[in-house]
Amino acid sequence: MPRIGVFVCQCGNNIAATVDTKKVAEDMAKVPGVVYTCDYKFMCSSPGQEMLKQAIKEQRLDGIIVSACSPHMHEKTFRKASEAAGINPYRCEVTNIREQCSWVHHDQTKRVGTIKSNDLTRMTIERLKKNSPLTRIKIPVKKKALVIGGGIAGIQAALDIAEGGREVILVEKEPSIGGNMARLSETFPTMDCSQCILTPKMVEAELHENIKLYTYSEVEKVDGYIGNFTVQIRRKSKYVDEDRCTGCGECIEKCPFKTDSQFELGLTKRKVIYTPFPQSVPNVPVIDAPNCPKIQKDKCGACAIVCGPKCIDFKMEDKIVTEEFGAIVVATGYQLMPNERFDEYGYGRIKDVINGMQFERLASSSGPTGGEIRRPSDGKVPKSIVFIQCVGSRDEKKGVSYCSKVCCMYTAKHTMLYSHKVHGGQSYVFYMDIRSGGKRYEEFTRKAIEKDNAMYLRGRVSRVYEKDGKVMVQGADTLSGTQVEIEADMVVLATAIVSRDGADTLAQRLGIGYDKYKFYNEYHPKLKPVETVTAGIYLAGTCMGPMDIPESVAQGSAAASKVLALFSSDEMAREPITSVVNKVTCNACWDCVTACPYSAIERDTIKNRQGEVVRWVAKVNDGVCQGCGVCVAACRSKSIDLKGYTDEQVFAAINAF
Amino acid sequence: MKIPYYPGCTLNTVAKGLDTSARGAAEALGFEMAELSQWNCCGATFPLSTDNVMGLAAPAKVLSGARKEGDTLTTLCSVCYNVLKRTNKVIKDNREKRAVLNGFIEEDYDGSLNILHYLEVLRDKVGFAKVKEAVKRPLKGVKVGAYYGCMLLRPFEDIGIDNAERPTIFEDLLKALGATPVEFPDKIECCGAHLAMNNEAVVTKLSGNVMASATGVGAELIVTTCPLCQYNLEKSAPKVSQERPGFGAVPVVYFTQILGLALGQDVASLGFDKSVIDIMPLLKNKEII
Amino acid sequence: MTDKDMEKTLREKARELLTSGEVKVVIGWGWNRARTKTTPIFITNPDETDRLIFNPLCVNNLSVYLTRKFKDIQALGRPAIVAKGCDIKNIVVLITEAQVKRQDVFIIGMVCEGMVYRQELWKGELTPEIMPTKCHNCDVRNPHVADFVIGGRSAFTPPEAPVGMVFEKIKALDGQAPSERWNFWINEFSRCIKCYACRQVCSLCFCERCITEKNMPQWIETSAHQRGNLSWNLTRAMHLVGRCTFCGECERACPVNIPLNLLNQKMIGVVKDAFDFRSGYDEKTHPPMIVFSPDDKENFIK
Amino acid sequence: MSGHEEQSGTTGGYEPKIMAFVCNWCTYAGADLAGTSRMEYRPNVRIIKLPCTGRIDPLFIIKAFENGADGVLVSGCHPGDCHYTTGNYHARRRWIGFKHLMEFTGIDMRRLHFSWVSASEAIKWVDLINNVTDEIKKLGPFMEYRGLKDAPPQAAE
Amino acid sequence: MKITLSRDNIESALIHQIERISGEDFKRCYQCGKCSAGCPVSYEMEVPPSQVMRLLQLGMTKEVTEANSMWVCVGCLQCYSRCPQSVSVAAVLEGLRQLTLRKGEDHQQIKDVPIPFLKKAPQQAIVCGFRKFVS
Repeated sequence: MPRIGVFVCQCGNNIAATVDTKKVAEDMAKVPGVVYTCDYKFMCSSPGQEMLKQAIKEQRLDGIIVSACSPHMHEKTFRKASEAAGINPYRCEVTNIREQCSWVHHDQTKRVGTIKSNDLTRMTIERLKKNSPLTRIKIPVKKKALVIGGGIAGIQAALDIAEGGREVILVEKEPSIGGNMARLSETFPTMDCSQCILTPKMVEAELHENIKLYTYSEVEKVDGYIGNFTVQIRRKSKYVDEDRCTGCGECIEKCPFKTDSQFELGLTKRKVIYTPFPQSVPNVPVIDAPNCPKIQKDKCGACAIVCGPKCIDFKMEDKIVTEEFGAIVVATGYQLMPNERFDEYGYGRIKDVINGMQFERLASSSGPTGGEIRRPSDGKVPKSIVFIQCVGSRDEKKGVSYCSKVCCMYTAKHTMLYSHKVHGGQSYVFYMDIRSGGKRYEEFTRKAIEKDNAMYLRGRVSRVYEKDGKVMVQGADTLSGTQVEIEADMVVLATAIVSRDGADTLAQRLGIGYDKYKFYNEYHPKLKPVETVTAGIYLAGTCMGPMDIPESVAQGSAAASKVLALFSSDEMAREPITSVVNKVTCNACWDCVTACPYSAIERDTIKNRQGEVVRWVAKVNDGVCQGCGVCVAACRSKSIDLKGYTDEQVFAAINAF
Repeated sequence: MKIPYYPGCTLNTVAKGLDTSARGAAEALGFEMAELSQWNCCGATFPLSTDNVMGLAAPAKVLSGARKEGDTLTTLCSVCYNVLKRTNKVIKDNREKRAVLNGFIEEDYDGSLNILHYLEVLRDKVGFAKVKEAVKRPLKGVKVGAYYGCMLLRPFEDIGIDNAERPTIFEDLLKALGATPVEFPDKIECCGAHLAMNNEAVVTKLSGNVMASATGVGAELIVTTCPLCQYNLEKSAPKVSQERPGFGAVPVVYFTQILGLALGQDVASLGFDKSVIDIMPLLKNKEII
Repeated sequence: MTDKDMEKTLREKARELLTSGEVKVVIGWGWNRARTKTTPIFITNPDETDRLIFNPLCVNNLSVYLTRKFKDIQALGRPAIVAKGCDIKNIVVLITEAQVKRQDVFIIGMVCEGMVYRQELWKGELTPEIMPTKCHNCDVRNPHVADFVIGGRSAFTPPEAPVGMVFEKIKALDGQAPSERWNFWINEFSRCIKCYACRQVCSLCFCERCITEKNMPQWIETSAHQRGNLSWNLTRAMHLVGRCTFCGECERACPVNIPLNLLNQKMIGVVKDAFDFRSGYDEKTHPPMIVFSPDDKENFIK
Repeated sequence: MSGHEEQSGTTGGYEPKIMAFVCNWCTYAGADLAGTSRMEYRPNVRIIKLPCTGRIDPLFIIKAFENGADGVLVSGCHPGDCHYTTGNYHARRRWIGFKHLMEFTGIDMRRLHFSWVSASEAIKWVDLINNVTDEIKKLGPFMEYRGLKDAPPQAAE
Repeated sequence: MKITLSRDNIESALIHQIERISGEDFKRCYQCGKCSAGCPVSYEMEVPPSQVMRLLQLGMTKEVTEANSMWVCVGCLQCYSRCPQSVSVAAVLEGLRQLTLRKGEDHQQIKDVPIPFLKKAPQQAIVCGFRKFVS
């Protein structure tokens, strides 16, 4: 016979007002198996818990019922207390007689409340009789993290994790880390040069003994679960031996072939063997195979000839490396929407219509013009520039419905850079709203208008066309209610930020969710901003949606702290609410395997001594199982049960009803 | 190849040139424009008010008639094209209105007709390559401004003949004819349309913009698909010349006329005589005739 | 091709399969001693294949002998099974539910022009009256999955709307008030003696330990009182939702004539309407009760 | 050990016994919210908490009726909101099958209710309980089912 | 100028009538002004397209019905084809025209149509003109 103790809480007057807790205690004493009952003012208070512990010891109780508030409130508290007093925490159950009884039944005679409390408590008692002691699941944690994406968010996450003393592999698909931030000139609102603050971090990441850089690499396959991921990474062939290359640059010097530079967004050319930009990390060139005559038709080979350490290998092939990780941080960043969608702005047709990122390059001292603002068509310094905001953003018809968030700020920055670099130059900004929420942001945009004479026009542009070497902009200023025509020398489009091509494929490989714009979904938009539905996989930066550098960095750190917390112990404890298979009766029909939302159930075999397969049975992976119980209901032979919610427990409760 | 053809009211009268030259060209290219045995005016404007189903009855009548003569229908006038194609879409997509309309016109038409502009026929059915082969009088060195206007392009969702912001179908044809199309910004802007009735000032300004924009980039000739555009442009030319110093008016003709010209049709048959600004000098000094 | 010819080919094929060793046992129909009824036989010896028969009395669905319920037969080695289209449906489900691998069974498909519902009804010729509902609506008279088909192609095309007693009865019941249906079923179930013949004969009730034998907790009251009877029959029906192929064996086997076909066919209809799924045709698609679609339609969840 | 005390609440007269199977994340939390917002509803319902509606075996419902429930209520997260991403989709499938089966068997569908109640829909929960309770009160005790046990096997005619 | 806003105006029957005829939802317009920017005749309009939408959002029907905007609109659909919210101001102006015309108030007296125009102009212009200006 079990020895169960029932503790009825008055919760001050919260319960006692409509429930006769004393009577409940007395009635429950009559229930077989109950050896001790009492009611008390505040069970959750420390004296209350003390009382509970004492009773456990004195009465040698093996099961605890606390009839009090919702288990969502204090189940943990009472289970801890029970554990402290030496009984298994899962032998302690909480009956909800507050939220679902005393608070919703206002019968002052206490009749209704008392009857219901009795029933609920009795049901819980019967349930408890069937509770078997459970122990928390311990999952070993591989203390090594994978960071996907070498932009500022990824670098920040990698550095923080590495600083926390854990190994990190940082995977970047370009030949150098740095991401989009490496393209930027200055950064708002402080106006410090992007590269000056980014490059040191890039170098730090390269030199950190806990960080391994896999540049020019992509994630191919992801298996496993939190603490135990197995990831296949494709290391694309650079045709240059990373370990031996000294980064002298001779090969680039001598390479006779040129092609458009992706890093410079087509504003200039680069060699066929190249590093994306001078401060590339690692400073190892790669050969752009499709454009290399040597690789394509075995002509040239100049680079190999001049290479001192002889580290160029035209036969080099992609390598697939398999690594194991305990956690993954996804920081794959963003790209700009193709402007060609907006024909009325003439992008692609009119040379001097460029996008914001291209302007960043023009303004950047390391850019194609050495930081002088010169227009692409004829290299002249533009006397006037029109900036058009919300190109694709907030445009349900041709673009995306959301706001790209950073354009207002960087456009203000552009106007400043322009006025500083080109004296007497006039900038015009067509905007719908100036969204400058953020520390010192509003002051920043005001400065652009008041100090740097940016002419802000509230309205959109209808069309942009060429007329005798000028770029004609036909827009409107809704504040004065007039049409506006501007003879500009250059037009800059604040193009929408969109998710990267292939973001969905990666999400499917990782098993994380994404929205209709293929931005990744956080677990909870407010309370779990960097977690995903897949435990052990975290998000950082613009792969979740438009955000600026401070936010991305903050998220990188947030994700890192999650990872470090996970890595803080060798094992990860989980609630033992998982399914378990009865191997004897399993029919191996695999219905559970099909039904499981987490693919937590595997096909397993039972072998005889000779090692021959005797039969197939389902097997639950405790690490992956989340305890939803879908499999239990799906199993006809009742060969799966859910710990903590076993059929027996549920039936006992129903029978006590 | 025989394609059912809807001329529309204007092409029967003031824009005869557009009609005859098109038929001639078709012949030269080996297909026949089979005029509908029976047709009525399309209404000349697609009613923008959602509750005006009556305004769709006329075009619906045309369409249901045409369906009996084939599964495609071609037309030349941009406005007819616009009205017919959009009405057809309504009948196809909107069950209620289909029912009402069929009630009006006592037919059972389902919108299964495929409406093609003559340009589309040339592009998709004949093929510009084949047109090129058929050219006998290449329009060497003629800088032509291809003027689309509104009705041929908008709204893109319903018409979709070509990119609404930067169409090329017209230029592609001109290239095939050996001419040199010039890219001018206002090629998709409005000529003033029906305001011709009571607001000449506006028409003069808009048509002026279009012509100036074309001549600004060196157009020696403007071609159009729409009788109203043609009318407005030509009619405004003198005033524009007064208002805008340095503006020189250029001939405004229908694309089918120079098509016929290039295909070697008898120049007299093309109806150039109808136009106010004479094209002959241009053709002569380019040694095309 | 007459039944005789089919028998001949069947026997030759069986012999060939056994001699070549391609299969170790042939599961088919044979005569009982009195040669009045057909009965399942298991041929392992090539010389005994002439005991195999095929005629309208071969109504039993032999697929049940492929399940884990018959370990001794499984122990014999790779089986060949003689099966009508309707029997093959069950084999397909068994394949879907991983109870048999397609390559592990040799299916001898028999073209079928209908069977007698109960062998007692056989008067020497097959008339529509003595045929079960399933035969009148059969769309697999030409076996749809088989390694070897015997018989000339059947020209029979099933009627657009299903016909037959079962469907009429279902319609009738649907038309009644809940209370009337309740009384009908309680009355029918009241005869149940929990002999579980329905379960034993069903090839889709292949559980090694049936839920009725699970007693911690006791899901289904074992004593044959009405409440337990109801629970059992509801559970059985529920477990067959989306799986039952309407082979009708359970009803044939029921010693107290509970019209189980009504329940089964009703649920088959429900599944067809709700999930557009028909069991027993494609071994690739999962039974509907273990999968889902985000846009499943229902009108009763408030 | 079934001992649900016959109660006559504030309304007096017969009080139905209603069993509710709810998921831990949405409906249970919704019911808690009704409490914290001090709403009031009929006291007849007894909740059994499960992790997810996907855990609910149709037999639970049959068992509830066997144990003298006059009505059964099943509720969980709205489609798409499942804490376990797809548990409630599975549940919905089963319910579609089970509901038709029960209907065909002649169970009065006014005694078996399915619904989606999110953690924020306290009001929906309250209305649901009140409506279901009142409806079943009208129907009276589920004698047909309660009677089964005691009736001898062959009795029903 | 000062206006007094009230729900009665904002949700007035007239407003809803215009919405119904034009098939456009005024709330959709977020006043980016792209229509006014691209409209070939907005220079001529007393109230440019985007402001027509704004006034209607505010329920100020009088101001728009008395303005010449609806009669100047050439129906070139540039506003609609470039509107990020897919609002057709052209349709709204048509709605306004209809309000007047359906009251039998012609904007253009047929007798005043210049004879040379009737003689020379393409029929389509005449038909179209009558449809837009005459009840």
